[in-house]
Formats: sequence, structure tokens, C-alpha cells
Amino acid sequence: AEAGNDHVLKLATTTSTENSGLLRHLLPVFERDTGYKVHVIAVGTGKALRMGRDGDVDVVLVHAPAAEQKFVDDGHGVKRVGVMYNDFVIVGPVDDPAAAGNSSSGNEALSRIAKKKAVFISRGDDSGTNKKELSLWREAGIRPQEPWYREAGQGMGKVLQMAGELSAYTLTDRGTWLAFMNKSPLRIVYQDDPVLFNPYGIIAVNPARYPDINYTGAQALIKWITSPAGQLLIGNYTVADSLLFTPSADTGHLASEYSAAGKTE
Amino acid sequence: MSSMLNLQFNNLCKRYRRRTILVNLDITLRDGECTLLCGSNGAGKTTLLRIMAGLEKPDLGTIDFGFGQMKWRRCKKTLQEKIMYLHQQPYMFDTSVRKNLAYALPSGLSNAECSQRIDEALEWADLRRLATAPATNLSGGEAQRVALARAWLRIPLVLLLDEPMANMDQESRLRTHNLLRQLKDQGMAIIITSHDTMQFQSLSDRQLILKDGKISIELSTNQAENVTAFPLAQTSLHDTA
Amino acid sequence: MSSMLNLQFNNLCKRYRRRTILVNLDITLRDGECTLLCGSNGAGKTTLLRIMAGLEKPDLGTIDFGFGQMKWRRCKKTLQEKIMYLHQQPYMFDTSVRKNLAYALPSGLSNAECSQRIDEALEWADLRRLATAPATNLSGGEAQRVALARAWLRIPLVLLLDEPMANMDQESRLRTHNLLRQLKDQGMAIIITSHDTMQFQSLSDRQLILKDGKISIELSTNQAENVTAFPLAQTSLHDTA
Amino acid sequence: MSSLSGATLDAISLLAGGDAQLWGIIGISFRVSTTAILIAIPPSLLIAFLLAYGRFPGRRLLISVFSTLLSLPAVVVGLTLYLVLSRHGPLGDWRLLFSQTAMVMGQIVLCVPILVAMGHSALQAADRRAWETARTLGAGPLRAVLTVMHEVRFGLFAALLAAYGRIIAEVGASMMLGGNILNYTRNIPTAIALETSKGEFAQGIALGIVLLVLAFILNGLLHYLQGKGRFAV
Amino acid sequence: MSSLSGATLDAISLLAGGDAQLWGIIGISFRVSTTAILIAIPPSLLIAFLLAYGRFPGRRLLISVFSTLLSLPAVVVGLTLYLVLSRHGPLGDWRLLFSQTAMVMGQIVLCVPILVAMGHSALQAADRRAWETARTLGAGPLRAVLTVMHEVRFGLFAALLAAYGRIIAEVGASMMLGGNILNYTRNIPTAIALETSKGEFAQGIALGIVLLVLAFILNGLLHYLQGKGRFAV
Ligand SMILES: Nc1ncnc2c1ncn2[C@@H]1O[C@H](COP(=O)(O)OP(=O)(O)OP(=O)(O)O)[C@@H](O)[C@H]1O
Ligand SMILES: Nc1ncnc2c1ncn2[C@@H]1O[C@H](COP(=O)(O)OP(=O)(O)OP(=O)(O)O)[C@@H](O)[C@H]1O
Ligand SMILES: [Mg+2]
Ligand SMILES: [Mg+2]
Repeated sequence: AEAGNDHVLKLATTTSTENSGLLRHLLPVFERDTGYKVHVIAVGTGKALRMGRDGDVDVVLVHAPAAEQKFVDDGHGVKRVGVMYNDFVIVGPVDDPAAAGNSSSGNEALSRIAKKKAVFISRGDDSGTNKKELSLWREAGIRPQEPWYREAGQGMGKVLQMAGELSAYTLTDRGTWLAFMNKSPLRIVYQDDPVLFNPYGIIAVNPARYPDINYTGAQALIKWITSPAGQLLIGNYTVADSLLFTPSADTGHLASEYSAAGKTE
Repeated sequence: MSSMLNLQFNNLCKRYRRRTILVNLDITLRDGECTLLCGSNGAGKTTLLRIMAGLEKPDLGTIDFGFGQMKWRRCKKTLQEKIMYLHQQPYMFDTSVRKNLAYALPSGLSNAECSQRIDEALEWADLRRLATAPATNLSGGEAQRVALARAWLRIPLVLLLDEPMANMDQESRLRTHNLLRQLKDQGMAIIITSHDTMQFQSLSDRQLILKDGKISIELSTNQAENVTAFPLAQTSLHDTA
Repeated sequence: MSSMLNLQFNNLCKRYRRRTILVNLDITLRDGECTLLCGSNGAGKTTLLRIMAGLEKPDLGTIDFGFGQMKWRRCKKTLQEKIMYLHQQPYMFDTSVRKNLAYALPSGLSNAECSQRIDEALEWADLRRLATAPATNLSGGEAQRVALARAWLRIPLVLLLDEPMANMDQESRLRTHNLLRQLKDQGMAIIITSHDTMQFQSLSDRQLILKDGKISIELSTNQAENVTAFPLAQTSLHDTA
Repeated sequence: MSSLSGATLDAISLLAGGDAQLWGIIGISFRVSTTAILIAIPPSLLIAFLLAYGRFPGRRLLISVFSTLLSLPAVVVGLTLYLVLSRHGPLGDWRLLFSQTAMVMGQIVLCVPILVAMGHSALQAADRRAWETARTLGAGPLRAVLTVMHEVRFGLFAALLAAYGRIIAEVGASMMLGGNILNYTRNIPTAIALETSKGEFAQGIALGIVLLVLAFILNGLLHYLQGKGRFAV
Repeated sequence: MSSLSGATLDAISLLAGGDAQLWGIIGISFRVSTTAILIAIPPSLLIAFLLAYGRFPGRRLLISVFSTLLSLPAVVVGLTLYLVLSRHGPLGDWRLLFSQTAMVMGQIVLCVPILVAMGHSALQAADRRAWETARTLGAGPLRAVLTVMHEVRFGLFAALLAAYGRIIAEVGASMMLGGNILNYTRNIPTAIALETSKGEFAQGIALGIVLLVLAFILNGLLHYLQGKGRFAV
């Protein structure tokens, strides 16, 4: 590691973790416990992975399992470690013109929206949420089309605002939704289908590619966030009296992983 | 000879910073009258002409067009429209000489008429060769001639000339002299400032000397007017020394 | 009388657009020599002075400082440094009169010296009252006096004056006249352009007339030099008419 | 970096090939910004002229205000207009949000301060004799104003280019007010922002190069029209 | 809208109360932008002068290039410098990414074209006699350049304000190059962007108002220093 900068750890993460306030809940504790200073760079999932790939950050925390897997397979990251999950919900106008609320599955909800040609706003930005949404359409066998389907190309918060303004449906992660709930004229029309599961993973950038990267720090963060203490903090973080994230790390598995990585270094 | 124009400026005062330039100055213009305004550098000749042309605000003073006294502020626009002032250092618009002249033409002329009048003006000022040249590059005397040609085209009610011949060669001076006589005969009121008073002696009806913010001496030069030949204009360095 | 300065301009040519201003013109400057340059408007007097001052590029021409002929391009800087040109319409820096004068002082003077010399210049130009006034607002004649006072402070090798007295009053003209004589006696080479040639007759050693891009006539006026009294400078409108 | 030149080549071949989507985005960019600047020019120049030539109380303050507004962040303009145009806002009934009209409004607000401040700076540098000569030669106030503007046209032209550059490259207000909707309100800068957020840096830069190339052509054209480049001294 | 005035009041009371975090953000904003413009001014003015007074082949083209660069989107600057400074990039070894130095670099690139184009426009409007008189009075080239700049100082001052306004309000490059890291590279515009993305519009606008108020004060101060407001005619 570069001399003098060992205590700084650069974390690229998605806007959802930053905007929901989770990191402000977690990181001060981590910094106090370990003496590291975490520089959080909150960007879209695609950009976060890109920064990891270029070795400009030490560790990434994102939610796009397929992309994460590819990231690791391509040798950019050491290993994906599950941290937590929350879920996606479909939000829409209060009167739910497409009756998506009566669906029995996420796919059906989307089919109803498509059939009604009710306005649906897509993130359209290749983010984790966007990838999820596209996979849902694919599974439902629908090719969404303009004009009812609009690609906004913006962050989750902006898309929620747009949907509110345009009385449209959209897919959102629960964290962002909880933060925006009070300001939005929309409501959740469909939730709680297992296909809407939204797992977050943390990946240390591969020190084999970038020898001077702060790998120790990255592992310290991974170890801490998946430790019982970190997991507990995640588990008791609430916004508007709702739990946002469910901790999901397999702590036992991680310990062996860390020692294995330590040996290779 | 009933005078059509009788423009009175009364009680003009002007100060810059702590210096007083004009103090309770009165001046009257009558049509067909040519006034020569003299005074040393910084006496306030330019300032006075600019006030009369509606370009500079006096601190005090009223104007009488014949309908009673008015504040300068209220007649500023009228002054700007009726009176034409030629800057001591003439300003040329950044375009051709021809267009500079065209600017002075009254609106409502046909294209042919415009073009004819401009040609006349170019002819008069001996600027034909320079018609399409950029006016901003003219030599000092050429620019003065263009400025005068613009006055010739515009034909205002009153013409205020600030050192109109300073950079002109002898031939242009002669031509200007003739022009001014012509305009005067048409009834235009003219004021000329100059340090070479002799050059305008034969033309002017009276000579005013501006000193200490007032018109200190008013000489009538009418008697010299009937001299048929153009007199030798003489300038002596000892005149005021 | 061995001449220290012998500056030759040879074969100067200058065209603007399709018009030829100067054609194969030769001119020589010697120290202590005062040249009067005449010519009608647009003859090229200003252009010639600006070329000599290193401010305008001739199309052709060489310069000889006494070490052989050089291209204008190569001596441009030297010309700018050694020769001082007074614009036909003097330019005042946007600051006080005092600072305008200070600009012309050579570097390396002590503060007290600077201040004393500026005071002298102000005194000479009769501008004491205006020392702190913004120079851009000066009247025409005052600006000309400041420009001349700057020359007085700078003391260049060669002084080129473009219509230096056009807007000056009689008193300033007299004072300028005396100054120029003084500078000439100190050995400065001076060229003056003017349309009022009489004013400089007693001062000048020779008179050049610029016509059709050449120096058409060269008159020696040396014989008039020994006149002790200041002669009446006479300008006749018929001179060239 | 090779991906960059690849992406630029791709973008240029898309351009040349008349790719509808890319040309659509470009069209929106230039249409919106050109409309905005055309609307903004007349009032801005008038204000600039009054600030330079008028004498009224509060003029100094107004000059300061306009030069302060040069530091107005685009996002703030976007946000404020968003609140005004939003469903609950005072103009919510116009239903303008997420339309090109809203983008035009945002860009007008952004370019007016530049036009006023730079226009004022150009106009106040004009020789006062220009105005006086025009008036004394019989020009009415409007003609005299136009004359003065013609005299300082190079300065005004530079102001125009600066203002146009600002809004054609601006992303904050367009994003908020247009919503970056594909084929409808997505312009070059918001498309760049999108590509960037996806981590597709090469695409983003390629789009930027496309913008610059088009701006260069437009620029050259304007210089040419503006009188064969007497832009320079 | 009441939440807006509330948030503004909050922001101002935080300001007045010396809230460390808010003042930290403000400090970063002004420190970075001031450093950037101070570094950018000398070369930019020199280039502007050469473009206005020099005679060399390619001058016209260069003028066009700089006025084209006025439309350079901040994101593109951010992206390009990102690629340069990134570990793989040519300057990757300097490890400057996500630092204030990187932000300064981005803002320099953004303000140079404005300074050059506007500076050129101001300088070319100067009376040529200014330069000539300076030279003929014995000033060396450098002093003569400074004299001409003094003559058109109002125009240059306006150029400066425009450039400063551009970078102090700029978000694209700062976001990319600084990374919006709290207490380290978060400046006012990136903070506004963050608040906006969270839907905290009132906070965003309040920060914008804070920026404008500070810019106004700075502006007034500069006007004052610059010679008691002879900015105007
Ligand atoms: N705008 C101004 N601000 C301050 N002082 C000024 C202004 N305009 C003129 N002055 C001063 O007022 C005095 C009169 O100026 P004016 O131009 O009227 O003189 P003048 O009689 O025309 O002189 P000249 O014969 O030299 O042209 C001068 O001393 C000048 O410095
Ligand atoms: N930059 C320029 N571009 C084009 N033509 C020019 C330029 N400068 C001067 N001229 C022309 O060259 C000719 C000579 O100009 P110059 O200024 O040398 O005349 P001058 O002898 O000084 O005249 P004056 O007695 O009127 O001052 C004029 O006809 C003028 O129009
Ligand atoms: Mg005068
Ligand atoms: Mg001349």
C-alpha cells in the first residue's frame, strides 16, 4: 500500500446506500473501530464497477448480481461477498389505473401495466434497478415500447419525482422509496414477490492487478461489515420506522475467505 | 428680416468635480447667423456646444425655443434632433465611407435619390476614391471632411462645429469655407469654435470670447462681411500672448 | 559639426488595398534638424511617421542607422524605443494627468526626482490645476499639451509630431514653439507635420512636401532661422488653392 | 484510451450514417438552445444597453446582481423552475414539466445573466461618440442603439458565443426540467451524463466530441456570416 | 414552497452559527475555484493578448477553437481528466483522482476558454493607440501589455467574473474528479446535486442561495477594490 495513505479507504457505492443514510449510520462506527477513514464516492452501479475496474477505488458496494459476478470473473475483484438485501417495489398512482395491485406476481403486475399502456418510467441508466426491471420485462415476455414506456436515464430519486409528476408507474428499491414516500403522490402497488429481491454485495478490488491498492483496508471493511457487529447495525437501521435492509452475510464463510486471501498476499 | 429661429440658452452653469466651467452663461442663436466662439484651451467651448446639442447635461440652465423657458432635461431630445454637433475629433462608424454618409440622409428618400445625394457629397468632399474604404482608417483630414459632408447631407436647423478645420489641408479649408457660407445663406444658424479665428473672420457675424465661464467679449464682425474677395486669414502667435 | 545621428529610411513603399500611399520614398534624419512635412489630406504624412516610429509595417524599405541597411522588421523594436511618435489625435491613458506624465519618465529615477520632473512638466504645460483630473476627460488642447509634456519628459532621440498644435490655443502654441526650439538646440531630430506651415517656418531647417507618394519638393528654410523675433506665422487660404 | 478513439469513431460513423437516435439527440440539443438564446437576446441586450448608457438609481446594484447571477448553478435554476412548474407549483396547470419548453425556460434563465453582463461590458467599452454621432445625425433612439451595437459587434458576438456555449453544454437544468427522456428531452449533455453514470466513459466523451465538432462548425459559420472574420482586430 | 424558505432560513442560521460542515463545504468551493482561476489567469490573458495583438498564422483558427471550447461540457472535461488521472491513465501515478487538486485541474480547463475568449474580446476592443503610446513612451513589451490591460480593465473584470461564475457553479467536473467526498472534496455545487438526488429540493435551493449570497458579497468586494465601481461607464 502507498505510504502515508493506508488509513484512507475509497469506497465506490451506489447512490441508494448513500442517499438512504445507511452509510452515515455504519461508517463512523467502522472508522472508530478500525482507524480507517472511508472516502465514499456515490455513483451509479455501472460507474462504481468501472471505477473498481480502473483501480481508482479500493472496494465497491453495489447491487447488480450478474454484473458483479462478471466483475469477479474478469478478475477485477477478489470475491463477491453478500452483505444485505432489500427488495424492489412497484409504485404507481394511488388509483392504480392498471390494477397492478391485483397481481399475483411481479411479472403479472408488469403485464397489466403494459396491457393498459399505463405510463411507466424506466431508469434507463443501466443501474442495478434498471437491470432488474429489464430482466422482469424479459421474464414477462414483454417488449415495452414508447410512448407509454419512457426511459428517463436518471437516478432513482429523480425517476420517483418524475413518476409522481406524470402519475406513472415505476420500479424502485425500497430504501429510496422510503426516503421519498412522504414527498410522493404515489403509493406501492405491488411488493413482496421473491423475484423482487435486491441483494447487495461488496467486492474488494483485485490487488493482483493493482499491488498498491488498499487491499488490507478493503478486507477490513468487508470483514467488519459482515461481522456480527456490522450486520447488527445494518439490521437495526430504520427510516420512517421501517427497516431498510436485511443483513445477509454468511459470517462464518467470510472468516475463512479472509484468511485465505491473507495467505495469498 | 423676421427671425424664424430664436433659440435662447439662459443661465447655463456647469461644474466638473470642483472646477467651474460655465457660470450663468446666456447665448442666443438666430437663423442665418454665424457665430465664432473663441477661448483658450479648457475654457469650456466644447462643453458649451455639447450642452447646446443636448449631449451634456448642464447643472443649471433653461432653454427657450420661443415658447417660454424649459428645463434642459425636457428639451434634451428636441435639441438632439434639431441641432447637429460635429465632434472636435470626428467619430466614424465602423463601416464604409459611403454608409457613413448614408447615415445622415433623412429617411423616406428613394434609393436613387439617396445614392445621388451621397455621390454629390462624396464629390463635394473630394472623397470619391475612398467611397468604399473603411471609414475608421481615414486620415485625420479625410475624417473631418466626411464629418462635414454628413452635416451637408443632414441639413439641421443649427450646426455646431468644434474645430472643423483643425486637420484639413488648405484646399479643403477653402471648400469648407464656401460650404459654410452657402449653409448660412440658406438660413442655418452656425457656431464655430476655433483657435485660428482669422480663418472664419469673413464668415462670422459675431465673435464670442469665452473666459472664466462667461462670454467676456462679444465682437460684431458684420462690417467685414461685405468684402468680396476672400481675405487672407491671418493667425498670429502674438494674438493673445 | 559631426552628425551623431544619421538615420536613413530608403525606398519605403506602402499600399493600402489598391491604393498606393508611399512609393520608393527616401528620407534622412540628422540630429538637431527640424523637418516640416507638408502635404494634402491623405498624402501619407501620418503613415510615413508611423513607419518611421516602428508602428506601421511598410511593404518595402530599408533602414540605415549607420551600420548598413536593415529590413524594417528587424529594426521595428529599435525604432519603437528610440523614436517617439505623437499621434495626430493624442491618446490619454485612463488615469490621472499626473500618472500619464509619470509614464514617460525613464525608469531608475528616485521618487523625489520623478515628482519634481512631473511638477516641472505640469508647470510647463500649464496643467497644474488638472494634475489629478482624469486624463480621458481633457479638452482637445489640454490633451495635446499633455502629449507634448510626455515628449518633454521622455527626451527621445527623434521626435515625430503629427499636427501637434491643431487644437492648441495661441499661448500654448507659443510655448510649444519655444519648447521645440529648445529640444532642437539640444540636438534632437524633429519632424513636424502640419497644414499651417507658417507656424513652424522659423523653427524648421527644411520643408518637405509629400505628394503622390514621394517627396516632391524639398525647401531649405535655413535662411529664415536667424530672425531673432518670432515672425508672424501666416496662413493663407489661397496658398495652395 | 483505445476504447475512446473507438467510441469516437463509432459516434462519428453513426453521425455520418444518419443514425436517427443520435441525430435526434443532437437535434433536441440545438433546437432547445437556439430557441432559448433567440428568446433571450432581445431583452438581454436591451437591459445591457440600459445598464451601460442609462442613468437611473439602482443601476450599480443591478450590474452587481447580474454579475452575481453568473454564478447561478444550473441545478438551482432547474430546481427552482421545477418547483414552479411542478403539479403543485404556481404554473403546474400548464403541464410543462419534462418537456422541451421547460428546458427552454431553464436555459433562458441561465443565459440571460451572461448576455447581460458580457453585453454590458462590450457596450460600456463603446466610444460614447458613437451614440452621440448617431443621435446628432438624426437617428431615433432605437436606430442609435442598433448603431452602437453594430460598433461593438465583436464584443457582443463573443457574449453570444459564451452564452450559447453555456447552455448547449449545460446539464443540470435540462436534466431536472426535461427529465432526460429518450427521443423527447434527451439532449447531448444529458446523454453524456447518462453514459457517464453507466460507466460508459468512452461513449460520453465521444458524444462530447460530437458536440464540440458541431459547435466548431456552427462557430465557423457564424464567424463567416458575421462578416468574413473581422471578429479579430 | 414554505419548506423552501424554511430550508433557506435553516441554511442561513447554520451559516451564521458557524456550522463546521457547511462552512467546510463552502471553504472547499471557494478555495478550489479561487486556486483554479488564479492559476488560469496569467496564461489565459497572455494568450488572449497574443490573439488580439499578434499576427501569426493560425491565429484565426485558434480564436475559433477557443470560442468552440466555450461549449465544452463540464462532464466531458471531468471524464477526460478522469481518464488521464485514473490509475491506467498517463498521469495515474500521481494519484490525484478524488482530490481537490484534481478538481482544480478540471476547473482550470473549464475557465481557460472563457478567460481567453472574453479577454480577447475585451483586448481587441482596446484602442490600438494605447499600445502604441505605451511603446513610444518607452515602455517595454511587458509594461505595454499591462498598460493595455489596464485600459480595458472593465472588460477583463467582466471576463473574470464570468469565468469564476462558471467554475464556482460547475458540478460535472468536480463530481467526477473530486468524487463528492464529504469534508474532503464536497463543494457547494456537488452538495446541491446530492441534495437534489435525494429529493431534498429545499436544501438544494438553500445551498444555492448561500452560494449566490456569498458570490454577491465577493462581487461587491471586487467591485469596490477594483476602483470604487468605475466598472460602469
Ligand atoms: N467629462 C469631464 N469630466 C471632467 N472634466 C471635464 C470633462 N469634460 C471636460 N472637462 C474639463 O472641462 C474643461 C473645459 O473643457 P472643454 O472641452 O469644454 O474645453 P474647450 O474650451 O473645448 O478646450 P479646447 O480648446 O482645448 O478644446 C477642461 O478643463 C476639461 O478638462
Ligand atoms: N489602416 C489603413 N487602412 C486603409 N487605408 C488607410 C489606413 N491608414 C491610412 N489609410 C489611407 O492612407 C491614406 C494616407 O493616410 P495618412 O493618415 O497617412 O494621411 P495624412 O497625410 O496623414 O493625412 P491628414 O493630413 O489628413 O492627416 C489616406 O487616404 C487613408 O485613407
Ligand atoms: Mg474643445
Ligand atoms: Mg495625418
